[in-house]
Amino acid sequence: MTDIQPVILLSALLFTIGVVGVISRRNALIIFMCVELMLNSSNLALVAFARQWGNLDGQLFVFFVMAVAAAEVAVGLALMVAIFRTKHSTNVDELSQLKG
Amino acid sequence: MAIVQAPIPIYEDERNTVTAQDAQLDITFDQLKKLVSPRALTGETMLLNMGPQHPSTHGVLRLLLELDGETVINCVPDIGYLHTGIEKTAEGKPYMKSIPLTDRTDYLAPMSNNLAYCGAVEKLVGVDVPIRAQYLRVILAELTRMNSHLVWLGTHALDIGAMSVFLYCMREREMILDVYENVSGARMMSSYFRIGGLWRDVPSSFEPQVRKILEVFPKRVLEYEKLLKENPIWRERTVGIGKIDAVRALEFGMTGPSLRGSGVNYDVRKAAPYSSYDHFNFEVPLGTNGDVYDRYRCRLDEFPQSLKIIEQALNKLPAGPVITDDRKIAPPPKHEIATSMESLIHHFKLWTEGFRTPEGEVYFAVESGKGEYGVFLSSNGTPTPRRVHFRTPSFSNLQALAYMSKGCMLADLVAIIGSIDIVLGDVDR
Amino acid sequence: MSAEFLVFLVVALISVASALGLLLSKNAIYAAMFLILNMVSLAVIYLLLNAPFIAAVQVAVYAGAIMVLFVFVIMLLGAEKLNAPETRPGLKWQQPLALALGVALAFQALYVVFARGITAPANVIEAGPLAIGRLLFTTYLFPFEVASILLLAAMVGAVVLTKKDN
Amino acid sequence: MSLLLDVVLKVVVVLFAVLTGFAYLTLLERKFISRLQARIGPNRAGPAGLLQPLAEALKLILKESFVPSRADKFMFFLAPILSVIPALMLFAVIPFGNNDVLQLASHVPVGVLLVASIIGTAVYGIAIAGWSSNNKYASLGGLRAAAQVISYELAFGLAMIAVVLMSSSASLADIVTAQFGGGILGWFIFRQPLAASIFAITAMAELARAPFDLVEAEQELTAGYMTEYGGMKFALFYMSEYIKMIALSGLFVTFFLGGWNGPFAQEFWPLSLLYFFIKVLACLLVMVWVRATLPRLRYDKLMAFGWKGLLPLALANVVVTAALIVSGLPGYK
Amino acid sequence: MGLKNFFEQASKLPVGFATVLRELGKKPVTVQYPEETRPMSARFRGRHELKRYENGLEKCIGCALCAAACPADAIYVEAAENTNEVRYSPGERYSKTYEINMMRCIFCGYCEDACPTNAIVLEAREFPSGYTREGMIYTKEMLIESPPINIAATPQRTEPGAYDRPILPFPPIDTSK
Amino acid sequence: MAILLLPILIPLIAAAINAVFGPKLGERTSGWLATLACMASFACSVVLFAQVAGQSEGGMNTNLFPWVWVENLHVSFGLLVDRLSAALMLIITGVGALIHLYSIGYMHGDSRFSRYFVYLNLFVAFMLVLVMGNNYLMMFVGWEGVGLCSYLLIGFWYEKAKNTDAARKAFVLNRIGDVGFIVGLLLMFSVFQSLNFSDVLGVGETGFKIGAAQLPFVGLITLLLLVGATGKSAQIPLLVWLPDAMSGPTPASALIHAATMVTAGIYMIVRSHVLFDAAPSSANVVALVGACTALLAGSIALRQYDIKKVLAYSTVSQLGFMVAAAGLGAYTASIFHLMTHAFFKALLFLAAGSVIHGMEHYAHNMAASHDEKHIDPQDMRNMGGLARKMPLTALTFLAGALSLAGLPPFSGFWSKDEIILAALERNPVVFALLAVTAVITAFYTGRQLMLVFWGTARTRDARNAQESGPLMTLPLLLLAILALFGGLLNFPGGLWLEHWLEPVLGAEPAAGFNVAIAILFSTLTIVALLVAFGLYRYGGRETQVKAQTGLKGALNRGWYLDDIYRAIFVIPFYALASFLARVFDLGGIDGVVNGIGRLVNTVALGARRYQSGFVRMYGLVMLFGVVAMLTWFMLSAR
Repeated sequence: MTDIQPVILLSALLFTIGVVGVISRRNALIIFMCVELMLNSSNLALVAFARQWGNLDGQLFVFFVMAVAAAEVAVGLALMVAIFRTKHSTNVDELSQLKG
Repeated sequence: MAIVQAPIPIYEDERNTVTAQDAQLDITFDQLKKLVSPRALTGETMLLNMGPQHPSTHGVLRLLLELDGETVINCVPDIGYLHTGIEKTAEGKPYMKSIPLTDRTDYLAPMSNNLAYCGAVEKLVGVDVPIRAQYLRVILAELTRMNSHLVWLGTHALDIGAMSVFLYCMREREMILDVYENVSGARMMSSYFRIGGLWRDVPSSFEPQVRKILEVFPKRVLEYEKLLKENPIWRERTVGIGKIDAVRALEFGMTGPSLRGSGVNYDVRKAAPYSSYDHFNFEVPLGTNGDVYDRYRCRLDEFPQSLKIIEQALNKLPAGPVITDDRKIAPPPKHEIATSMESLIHHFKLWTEGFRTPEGEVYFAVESGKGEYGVFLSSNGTPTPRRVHFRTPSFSNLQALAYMSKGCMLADLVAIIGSIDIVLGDVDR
Repeated sequence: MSAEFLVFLVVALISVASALGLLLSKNAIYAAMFLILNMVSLAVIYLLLNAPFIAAVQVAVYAGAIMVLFVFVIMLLGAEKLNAPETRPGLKWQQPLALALGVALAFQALYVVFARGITAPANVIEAGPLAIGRLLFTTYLFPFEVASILLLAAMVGAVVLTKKDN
Repeated sequence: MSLLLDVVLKVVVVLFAVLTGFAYLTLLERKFISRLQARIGPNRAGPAGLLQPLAEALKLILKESFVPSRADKFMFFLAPILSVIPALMLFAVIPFGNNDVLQLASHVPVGVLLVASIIGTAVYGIAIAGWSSNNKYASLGGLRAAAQVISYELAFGLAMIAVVLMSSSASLADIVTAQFGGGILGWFIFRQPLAASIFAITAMAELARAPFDLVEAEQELTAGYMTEYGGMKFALFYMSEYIKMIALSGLFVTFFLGGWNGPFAQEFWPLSLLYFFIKVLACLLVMVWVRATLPRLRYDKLMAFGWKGLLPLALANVVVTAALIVSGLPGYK
Repeated sequence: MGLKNFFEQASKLPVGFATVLRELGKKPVTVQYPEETRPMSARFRGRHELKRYENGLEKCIGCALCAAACPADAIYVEAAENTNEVRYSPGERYSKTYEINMMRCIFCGYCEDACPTNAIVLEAREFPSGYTREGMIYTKEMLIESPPINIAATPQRTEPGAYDRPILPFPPIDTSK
Repeated sequence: MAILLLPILIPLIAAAINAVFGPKLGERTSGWLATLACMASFACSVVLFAQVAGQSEGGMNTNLFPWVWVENLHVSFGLLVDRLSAALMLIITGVGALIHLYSIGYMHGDSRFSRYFVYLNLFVAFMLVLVMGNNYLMMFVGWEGVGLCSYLLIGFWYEKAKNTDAARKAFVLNRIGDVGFIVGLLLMFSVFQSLNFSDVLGVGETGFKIGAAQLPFVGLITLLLLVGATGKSAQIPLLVWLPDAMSGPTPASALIHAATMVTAGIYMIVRSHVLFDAAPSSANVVALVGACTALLAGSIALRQYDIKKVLAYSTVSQLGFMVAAAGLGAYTASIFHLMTHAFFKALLFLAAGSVIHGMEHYAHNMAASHDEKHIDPQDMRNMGGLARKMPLTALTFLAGALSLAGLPPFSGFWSKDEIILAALERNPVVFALLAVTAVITAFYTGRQLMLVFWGTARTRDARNAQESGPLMTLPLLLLAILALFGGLLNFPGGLWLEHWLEPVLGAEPAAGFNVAIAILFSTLTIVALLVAFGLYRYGGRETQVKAQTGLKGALNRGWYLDDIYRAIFVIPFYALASFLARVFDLGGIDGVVNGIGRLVNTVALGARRYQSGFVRMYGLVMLFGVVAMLTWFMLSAR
């Protein structure tokens, strides 16, 4: 692969799908997965740009994104479990106690 | 009852019993509420049916488990899947015809059961058993104890995942079954004991066969010890698991090694010696902590003691008859039938009607491999008993399971079931 | 059309399809499976982009750890099918609007990608574990350490959150 | 195209070899464990039971395919496949011998990482199987599997890291070459005994084999995640377990037992293949031996052992190894 | 888990491994059943067999004591009168019907003990099996042993008065078995 | 240069050990651990002293590590051991060790035994930081540290409200002084751009250079420093805390509130003598403050009945002597008096502690019936004739008292004599004040001696008093010897101390020895003592507790200083505070805050309709924003 344009395109598409997922789904777990998808798509872009400019910094960035994603998933899923214990649901619409 | 799918809707209307499509449920919802914690009804904890067809319930025991993760919150044993009606059947039979039935209660220790039943009837009618028969009964009862313990050890170890021990135990058990076959003609359902003595005298090959066992067994027991006693995994799985203290164990009516594991020195052989057990020198191993490991130790330490008793009995074995010569109790030798009309009459009378007993009630207990095996007989003077009851060790010991397993892990439950050594035939009768 | 591009095309189609599957699946387990597929396909693209290390880490971390956690939690909660019907009638227009905005975003992205020409890429450089590691422990040492602290904090947080108070 | 042909040919040959190996491994295990338990083992099908695997395969194939009524059908079918594929993929990076034909992808620079990622994905099959069966025993087994595999992956990876440090390469082919010097003492099992034992233990845990077979502990969970499986789908699970056994034995040999190397192996490649085969066989027999001896761990103890025992030990080992390498101790440079 | 404790525990493991490995050197105890059989005790309680005298007459006299003794009520005996023309057994009566329900039988040997003529013996080395319930009811034809060689099967025609009273000696009792 | 840290570290570590494991160690271990730590510290000090002695000047100055390093404020964690600090270190650790030893006996049976030693060790460490720091910030750390320890020890028996009140009083008054000190330091930094002794004072390097522009500031700085010193050293106007501080354990009073901490102010002035030299008017203020304090406190001591209060006021008075000496430029005399005072006042306090201990003996051990009223064991009116009961204590107390009174062979005489001589030479007003004070000192000393030890026992407790154990008397004896011969340090013949301090303080005009003055003051002292002896031979008329009126009452109440402060500061402060709380806080601040809150509330009530609580709604709005922004970018990039 020498031309990264299609890769960026793919990345953008995946990102869009992730965004739509995040705002249209109600199952918190799936929303979470869509966030992961968005992170992945940005990773893809980073790797592509790293390839473009011929240095490794982009790949390193992906590495850190992964670390952050791992931390986020750990805490997020723990939250999910805690919420599920009290509400027996992962529907984000039901998590509206903070509404005005 | 089928698996209760959680969360269970809590019915608030008149439908208090769960029926309709839950036709498989045979207890009411209210009854279920009393058995498990409220958390199970909201689906927070999981209800799990372990058994009646489950590899580690040692038969057809069913346990209704309430699990929080893998932690057992409640354990409700459900028995009766192997109910054979032996007690009731025995009420309709002359006394001697119930002996084969007793084989089938604790089917892993037939000789002990025979001994208890015969002893009870002998006590009821007041017949003396020849000393040779008593000694042979002791030898066979101790072999039976080892037989029972071997099956227990094998299955218990298999429950905890030690696979080879099971096969080694079964190998050793063969030697004892060979003795059974040699003396009685059957490997499991021996029915060898008769009221007033034994069916026949043991064959001449009996003694060398038992001597061989005496020689081989200590080594084999050592082998199990090498595999288990110091094994860290084994210790981790057993030490401190399923603890029950002495008082609580007594309250549950536990007996046998399961009770002695908690440190209570109660052994029918010592407490109320029968069948000339007081002629022999032996010790009763005791545990201290009342956990799975101590029960395991108690049983394993009983092997050498049993061997010791057998050796003493074999060395002191007197000559003489093996069954009482009271023709009213025991049928005469067959060759007498041809020559003696009296014998013929006794023979026919015993095999058709049986014998009459004095009115009254007796209780006679022996120490079987699993604990106190007691027989209660109530007689109204007819040839059939009015009431027969077997006080079986497995039943009493099983009662403690719910207590011991509270708060343990699922895997511990399996170990605890193994450690109390139940046989469902013994539980359900 | 080179063989590599062919491979890319196939994999990209798979990844878009799996992302759509994630978006549309009713069942959380299926969603997770689609996401795993998506991640594995991205790993293949990373390979095409001369990033074998990242590809391997992608599979190991995302597919091997993060998604296992997801699947584990879904199974633990039994939350895979808890997709209640739309209970908020006032939000009926929300999903179409989200889709519309998403399409708009996608078009904007397309525009940006194609409006600006991207210059020919530089030479391929070695992206093995050695090179990455060297960079990680020199230039990026501080972020690396911070990441480790972040993970530690996340770990503690997860433990605290899921601990049952007795 | 010749490249493609080459690849396809290799894959087919390896696949064939692995499948045969799996089949006979089941027989080997049963025979060996029987002997350890004073039994004989299967000996009816064919001479000395040699056709037993065939007979069993036939039986399993001919069995009725059965899906529980409330199971998730698609996942129920997918699960066995998901568990077999990673097992097979592992063979890509293992160098079987001193010949280009025998080294598929063992030169890739991220070989060790590849192993880690493949092992990491192997859990899905089991977890999905447990979930899709809609059976409480199965789901307990699936959950146990997921937790167990994740937990032991860390120590597993760290054990591999120690090897990577020793050979300063993550390519499996290089790891084999790094063990050339010093005869048998050059093997990493002698230079990295701790890493070797941790690898062995965690490998058994990853395989969910005794004494770590809680995932399918029949005494507790009847058959764990495969409670509802039968016939060919069950066979696939069975297959994946045994193929993974072979694969992880191969990895152990590669990492710690000098790989395919042995006397004259570098000059005459068939010898190298033979050595590799013998070493793998030895590892497999040890695994069977362990299964015959040890009781099963309890679930929470297993977790504690993994997290509090093996993981710190593996970490310490990595640190010590790094220190030794930096200090330039003979045998560590 | 202390490190010392860890190694101490680990050091306990090899004993078990050695114990298991030692079995490799021993002979397996498995008996290859159909090809080889283990020796059975002389007292082995096998399938019932109805015995005959050496002259071919049946030992069973139809007294039904076995049925009375049976704890499982598995035996059904129906007796009939012998005549000199149709004689099955010495003496007055013989068993016209003799059936054992093998599904009920518990092989306790009480019938054998009760039999005054040693007619029923549990010694056949074969094991009842069948596909139908009816097939598990063994009739007299299935149970009775075949007559000695060159001796006619029952019923026999006998000299009148030869068997009005049992003239054969009472069968010897085999207590050694 | 780690050895420099050792004397500080050892007691610190011991304190840490005692703090963590103290209650488990038991009294014996815990006490001896602390004592040995202090002794080890003393040993280190001796070694350092020897090293310093080997050097002609400068001492050992190290910066261990950068500490405050902001912009051009560069302060290191630095230690300086020169001749001045080495001498003080010896005093601190030496006297400290003896007091530690004494405390083992004194605190026996206390429920917070180990904690006491934690504080004591901590104090020693901080005191060493104070004298060893090579910059003002380090000094300030020690300054605050010892203040903390003092607070903790005054309130050691915090069950009694009186003690905590005293502790709080000490703390607050010290803070007032500290404010002065801090402001002085800030000013110092702005003038000199440094806080290091070497830069500010130019010690040992370039000499002291101050430009003319800086001179007024120097005056201000020195005055501010004086404020700090008045706090710590209990000078006018901040002197009232020290007498109250006597409610702490007696050994702690001996160490902190007599021998060491209260002299920190003097140390500070002496250390900064260069500045004071450059600001003569400030120096005069210092001298006057000191002299006035000396007289004021001395006069108050005349009519005190509490055995410790007398000593406390005498301490204030003696501190006044030292401050006055420092103000007069007689730094050596000041330090000399500091040292001798440390010996004899510590001795006096410890002996007084021993007396109290003896007095409590009856109440603790022999109280036959509990209905007997407990009497105050510290009130001198309840004592009398104790010399016979506790001869060793009496003898050592006598040594200390005579030293305090300034009787010729005793150490106090020599140091006081030097100060008075210096005053005579330099400032007649100060001289007059000090001279009167000296006579008063002798008088109240004599009064105390008679009331406590002479005559017959006036109470049951006094009759049953018992000599304290060797753990307590041994330090007494050692200190008595020091009190006796401490004068040799700067004996007019040798002037050893003066030569010793010369590299630090510079060459002073040699303090001569005026025989006439010496004889005059010896005589005055003897006369005053004899008068006191005569007046109080049989306990005097003051043995009955009765209302004090007139001058006597004024003296007894410490010139009503506390009451004056209460009237001037405390009551108006309370009034202001309550005014602010009622009017300003509620009306002004709360009104503004509540108003803002109400405003936000109103706005939020309107805005809450858009807070649906649906996360996906929020997400949608965010996405809308993103799309809009991107659109704008695209359009504007065109």
